Amino acid sequence: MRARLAALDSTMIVWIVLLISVVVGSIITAIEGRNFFSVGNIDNVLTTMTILGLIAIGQTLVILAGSLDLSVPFVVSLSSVLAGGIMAGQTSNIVLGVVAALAVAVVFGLVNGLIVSLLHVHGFIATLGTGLVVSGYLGSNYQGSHGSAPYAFRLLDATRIGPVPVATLIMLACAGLAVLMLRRTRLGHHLYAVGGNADVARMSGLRTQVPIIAAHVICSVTAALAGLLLLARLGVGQPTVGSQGGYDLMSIAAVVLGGTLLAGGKGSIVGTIAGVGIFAVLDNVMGVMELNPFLKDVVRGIVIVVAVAVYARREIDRRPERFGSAAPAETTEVAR
Amino acid sequence: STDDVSDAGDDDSGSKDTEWFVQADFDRQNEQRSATFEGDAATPWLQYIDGDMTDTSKFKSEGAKKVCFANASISNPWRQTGWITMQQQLKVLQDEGVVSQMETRDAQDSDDTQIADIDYFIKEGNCDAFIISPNSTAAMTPAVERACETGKPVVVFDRGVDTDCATSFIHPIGGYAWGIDTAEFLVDNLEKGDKVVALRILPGVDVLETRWAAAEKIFEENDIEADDQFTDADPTKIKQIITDAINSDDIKGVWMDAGDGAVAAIEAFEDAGKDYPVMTGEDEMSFLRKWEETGLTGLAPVYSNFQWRTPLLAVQKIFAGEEVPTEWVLPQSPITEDDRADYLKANDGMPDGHYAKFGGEDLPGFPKAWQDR
Amino acid sequence: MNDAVLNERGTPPVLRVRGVTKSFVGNPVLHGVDLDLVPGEVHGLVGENGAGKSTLMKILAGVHPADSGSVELGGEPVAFTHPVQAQRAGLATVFQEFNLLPERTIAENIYLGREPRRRGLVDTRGMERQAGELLRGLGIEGLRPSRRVRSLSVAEQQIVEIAKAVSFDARVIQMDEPTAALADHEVELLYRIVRELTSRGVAIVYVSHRLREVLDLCDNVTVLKDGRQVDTRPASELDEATLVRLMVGRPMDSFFPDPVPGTTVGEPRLELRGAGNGYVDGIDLTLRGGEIVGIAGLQGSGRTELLEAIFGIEPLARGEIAIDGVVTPIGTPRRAIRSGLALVTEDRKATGLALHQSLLDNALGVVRAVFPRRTDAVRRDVPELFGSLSVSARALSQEAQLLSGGNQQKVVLARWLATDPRVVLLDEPTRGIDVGAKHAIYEVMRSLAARGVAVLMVSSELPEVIGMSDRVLVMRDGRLAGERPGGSDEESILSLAAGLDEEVAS
Amino acid sequence: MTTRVLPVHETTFGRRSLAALATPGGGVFLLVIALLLAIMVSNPSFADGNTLIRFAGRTAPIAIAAMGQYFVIVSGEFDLSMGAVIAAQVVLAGNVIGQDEANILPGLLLMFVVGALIGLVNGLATTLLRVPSFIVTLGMMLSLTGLVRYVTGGAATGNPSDRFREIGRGGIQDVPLVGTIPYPLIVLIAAGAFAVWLMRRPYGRTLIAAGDNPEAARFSGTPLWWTKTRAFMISSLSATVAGILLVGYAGVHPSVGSGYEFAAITAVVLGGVVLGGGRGWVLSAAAGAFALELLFVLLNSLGIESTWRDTVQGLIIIVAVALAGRAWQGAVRRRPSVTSPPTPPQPATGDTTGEN
Ligand SMILES: Nc1ncnc2c1ncn2[C@@H]1O[C@H](COP(=O)(O)OP(=O)(O)OP(=O)(O)O)[C@@H](O)[C@H]1O
Ligand SMILES: Nc1ncnc2c1ncn2[C@@H]1O[C@H](COP(=O)(O)OP(=O)(O)OP(=O)(O)O)[C@@H](O)[C@H]1O
Ligand SMILES: O[C@@H]1[C@@H](O)[C@H](O)OC[C@H]1O
Ligand SMILES: [Mg+2]
Ligand SMILES: [Mg+2]
Repeated sequence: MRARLAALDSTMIVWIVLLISVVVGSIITAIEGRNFFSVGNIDNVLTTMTILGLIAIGQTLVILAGSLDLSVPFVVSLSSVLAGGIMAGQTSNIVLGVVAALAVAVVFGLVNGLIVSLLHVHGFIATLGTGLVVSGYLGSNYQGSHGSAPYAFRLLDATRIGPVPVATLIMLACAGLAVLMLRRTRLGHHLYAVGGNADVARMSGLRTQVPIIAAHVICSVTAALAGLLLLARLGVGQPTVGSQGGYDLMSIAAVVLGGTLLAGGKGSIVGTIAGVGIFAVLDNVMGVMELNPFLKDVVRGIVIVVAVAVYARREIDRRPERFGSAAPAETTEVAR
Repeated sequence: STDDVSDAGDDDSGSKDTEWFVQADFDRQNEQRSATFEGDAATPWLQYIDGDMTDTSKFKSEGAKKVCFANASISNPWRQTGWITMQQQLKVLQDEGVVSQMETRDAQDSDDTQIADIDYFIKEGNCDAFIISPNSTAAMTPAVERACETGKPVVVFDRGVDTDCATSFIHPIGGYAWGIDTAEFLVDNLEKGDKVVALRILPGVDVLETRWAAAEKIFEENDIEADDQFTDADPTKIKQIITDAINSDDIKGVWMDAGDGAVAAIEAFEDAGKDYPVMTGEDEMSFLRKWEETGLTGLAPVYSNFQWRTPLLAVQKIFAGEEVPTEWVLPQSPITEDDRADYLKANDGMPDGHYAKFGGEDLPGFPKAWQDR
Repeated sequence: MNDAVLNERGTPPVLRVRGVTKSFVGNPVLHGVDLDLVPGEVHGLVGENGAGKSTLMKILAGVHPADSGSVELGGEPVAFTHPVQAQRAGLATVFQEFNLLPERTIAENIYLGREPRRRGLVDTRGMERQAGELLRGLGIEGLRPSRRVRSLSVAEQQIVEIAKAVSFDARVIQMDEPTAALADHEVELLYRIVRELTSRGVAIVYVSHRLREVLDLCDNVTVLKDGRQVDTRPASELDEATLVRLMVGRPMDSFFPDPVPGTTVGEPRLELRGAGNGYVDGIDLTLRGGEIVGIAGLQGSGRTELLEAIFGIEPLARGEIAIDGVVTPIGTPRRAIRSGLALVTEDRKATGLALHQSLLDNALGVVRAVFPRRTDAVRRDVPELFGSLSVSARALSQEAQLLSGGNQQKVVLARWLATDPRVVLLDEPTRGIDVGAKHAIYEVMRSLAARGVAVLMVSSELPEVIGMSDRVLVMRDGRLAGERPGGSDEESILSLAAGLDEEVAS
Repeated sequence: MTTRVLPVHETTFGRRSLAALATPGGGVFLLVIALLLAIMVSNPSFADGNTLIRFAGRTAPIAIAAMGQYFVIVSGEFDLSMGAVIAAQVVLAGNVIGQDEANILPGLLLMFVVGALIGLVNGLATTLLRVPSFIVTLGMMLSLTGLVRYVTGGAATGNPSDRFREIGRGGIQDVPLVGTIPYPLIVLIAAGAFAVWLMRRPYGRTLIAAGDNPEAARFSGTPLWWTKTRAFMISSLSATVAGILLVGYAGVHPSVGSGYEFAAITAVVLGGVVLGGGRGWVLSAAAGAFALELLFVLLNSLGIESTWRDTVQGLIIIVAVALAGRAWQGAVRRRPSVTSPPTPPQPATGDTTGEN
């Protein structure tokens, strides 16, 4: 088993874990006299995945680049109240609201990125700080819900293509773009480089700030998108909606659950999506089981650790064994 | 496919954005404080102020019904006490064969989750009736409306929503009444110009915001200087806030929008060696006990916890075809120094996080169910 | 005299360095160094640890600015502020420390920052094709450009580094101790690559502590001592003795010190019987007190693994291990250290030192971890210990990262001597170390032997193995291929290591 | 090559101390003094000895937590479970000790055992299962919080006996000048002394070396799993002590201790300790806690709208740490290796070696 496990890369393992949890989940659901694969239930799972998924995509990039973003919840809230306020129920203001929210997110991400890359403040502290800054702003200027989303915008949440919510498709589209970015653009390659070893990247002439800043900007933007989707869903801007979801730590957990190295330089979006999926299935099943809400947290906590443990041991690479199971490493010879 | 989304809110360009004070509501609740309630005062959770009634004859039907309960959370003692009461009430109705089962989803204080919960109930729950304790007012409105559109009875309680589609919206008189009771008490017991610290749990919850909105107004009118702060009901924060306040000026009164953590506030005065303040808390046992022990001048406003019984009983009426109040306003009267002793006695042995006016004395499992949680 | 050198070739120099000086936080490291390289020339740069070789390279490469002096590349005055600038201008450097990303592929590493693109997107396939051609151009087969660097051996990583340098079509390539991590047959491979490059007219600055190698490979040799340019001469006019004299400033009578008189080979201290794990197998060896036993073998023959097996890092799965005649299962380094073993690893930065801690903390590292009670006693001896190893530093409170390679190695040694071990395992103890420091370490080995300590030394430098060892064990493919007496000739050992003649391990 | 015997230090103690103030670890003490002065100016009543010492007393819990967190961070790890541990201990105290004074000692014992166990689990999961401590302790935080609220039904039964609460509430009475010396302050001083002693012991040096280079530590016979696990246990035990003080100070409530993990980490970083391990002084971590608390008091006495305090706090943290980063760079710039140009101290958030 060890050996076979070792042959798989972590992304694959995450998907296997996801598969297992779906199987187990559907069994439990059946025992509860429900159908896991019914439209309503799948809808529930996908909806649960959407928001955290979007945020986790951005978080993955930030973590790959060797940083962290704890400010996402506040960006989510900020974009929801900003856009909500601007739209104020008027269909004609939708574009303006969306643009404004995203623009603010870009600027905010830029600030995060600059603090981390130029002032050399560790991402953990930098974004803890900027998060506090925004939370103070929100607390001072918004008591309770703010503005409202027009009908047309709320369709974003209400519309389904087949069984799949449009919002979920948006999330998956973003995932697709992120994958392309990582695999096929210089930015993507440099992101891995900087996260893997900033010194090496620097020696290779990369401006190491660029990937870090880019990652933070993108992360804030995905968070803002999440905020917009929540606006469409709640119908109003909600200054606490981000904190309600605990998206900061949960997104980081999802990313690591998805097989990305917390230290950066190694990981994938595909894994992250699976990580988010595992959480969603878990929540869905616990919901069907009517598990005590406090016990839910206990389970979440244990699952996070256990699931990561499943493959974390493999992250530290062992050399190919000479005597015993594994095959010897490829050898280099000189052309004669 | 497209679930149809109602346009409610299009008109509302966020007029109550930061503004939680509506004079009309203030005046109405002010009157309701002295209103006469229909029904037997021995069962306050069934009492209501005369008003529009919803005709429920179309729901009249035999047999045990399945109820679906979308709960905002049980993340504070007030809600936990109520949740226990509700479960005990459920037992009764199950024994009576009124309710077959109550499926509960807990949103853990998340709007997003609660919307998903309600939608799940609509699609998968095959519910005969919905009970919803909204997490927040505006955000839950669309989801509640979707529930209404199923044609099944919908009962909303505690925090409100911006729609009257519900068969019945159950709540005590409300936040303004709380604010008036408490503020007037402090005004009566303090001098003009006295300083008061106002401790608030969290912003954005209507039932809490209106408490402060009313109190703040009254404080201003009677020039009491009130400085308000948010505490998340964390006693450490509460004690530090009070201590710092005491250090910088002479604090005569303490006002709370929810009594959870009141004891820490009082102890701050003890530790600083200062006289006790005039103070309003809530009918949480911790406060009542400390209040009695210290003999400070105080009042325990009440946001009637027994309201957690009413929704299920409303469902019972609805399926019996009996009309129910469209807006079911329950009595809400503070506990004063005079009747404090009675409540302490009645709730003897209850944990500090228990609420005196929980109204479950006649339910099965009393008192154990509330004692060992 | 420099001009004399280049006039022989008659070609104008591609690299011309004049009077380069450099000092770090006040203390001078280079005082006015001149250098001329003509196309196709291999220019050796030798000197003791801390002589300033790497610093000079780093200045030419644009890592550090020079305090004064001038550099011309192809006749153009240049002052690079970043390695990439230098690379683009045709001066590439293979640094002492590798600059590769383990999680990325060979191709991605070579073209990092210059990824070829098609229609705006990175052309992965094209990139790997180019990398493949590049490697083949250097005569390397069997290194798939899509392999992750993490899966490569030290030698293979070295090759990737060189390939990367070559990929800039450099006119000048600097190599800082390129063979330090290589075993002899791999050195051959490197020679091949160097000759390939010079035949293309590339000039090479070549830093090495392996003097033989320098004399074989270089056309001219510059000797640095304490940052001063002692001499620059054609290699043909030099031999090892002269080089050593120039470097050290004093003649070295016998390079390998003789055993301390009265040293006696005593009872078996370390015995392995049929020992093996995932990396080594069927190991039988006996190591006696007062003995110095060398282990020779090609890169990847498993010498390090053998030491790691003995030391409990990759514990034995088979066979048994006895210390002072007592069978002692060793499952962890801690256990090994408690049993009186010490292991000086081959990579000081990765496994030897805590670079941000002081020299004192580093010296006490092992004692504190394993024999905490002895800490205070040992602390008193540390200054003397450093003295005997002639560690050159400013104070015990200095952070280890500030020392040059050679001095860091001495600190590693001190760290282990502080535990007063009975069996000392040395893995490449003099890798990247200057002759002076080497000599000091040889002396230490001898005195250890004299005190009845058993010494087991892995080295890729055959002369060292032969010169220092009473017996030489030869490893091949994770097994002991056989034994040779001390003082045997290199050929017999090499042929055994390469498996050219069969023999059963004694 | 010199054969002279190396001196222990390059310069005199005085000059070293001055130099230290320029490092982040020393600078935080200057920050504390600056904040103190600022507060006294804006609110003279704070200058009163009694007020000051009371403040010191109430800051003890977070300062102790910060010192505990220091041990974990300097070894290259994180402990996000602190707040949850405090909450758990507070509730435990309420339910186990209750009003019966006879239960105080057994109760205390139980709390320490529980604290040690939690640290043990965190440590073993991190080192043996190789799960990043960030994740392990995040999981612990969720589970523990959930568990506490589940078993207590979220609401505290009631406060423990006043005798017990004295530890966090009381003090030595009628001391000239200051009035009362709060017990928490005494506990803090004891904890500080212990921490300093521990960091000078072989264990402390080994721990910090392990944070600097785990591999080298492993090859040196350091049982990483046990060395780091003990750091996690120290952290949880410090959270336990903080909990004991807090249940005295504030009383029982599940929300006591919420946010302490971030506060503690912030304090440690304000103290110039590098996330990722291997650098920093334990007392600076405590000083960082004082700086943080003083900041809140200052904002308060400046009458800053309570809702804006987060914002100011956020800005101050960033600025302070940015300056610290600059200072470390100063130190880092002197490194010989080309592969280490000035870089922000990167965290070892991911890598945790537990072999041996
Ligand atoms: N970090 C590593 N990752 C993968 N393989 C490695 C690593 N280090 C060494 N190897 C491979 O493991 C085998 C044994 O390496 P090892 O270093 O022990 O050989 P060696 O005989 O000690 O040679 P040397 O001591 O000169 O490195 C070789 O194939 C080597 O390439
Ligand atoms: N960045 C730096 N800051 C301070 N001192 C430095 C720095 N880099 C090198 N030094 C010092 O300059 C001197 C020369 O170092 P350098 O690395 O050039 O020596 P070297 O000849 O390469 O030695 P080795 O053969 O051990 O590699 C040494 O004393 C070293 O400690
Ligand atoms: O916390 C309680 C809140 O949830 C409820 O809505 O109103 C009363 C409060 O005490
Ligand atoms: Mg060098
Ligand atoms: Mg080796």
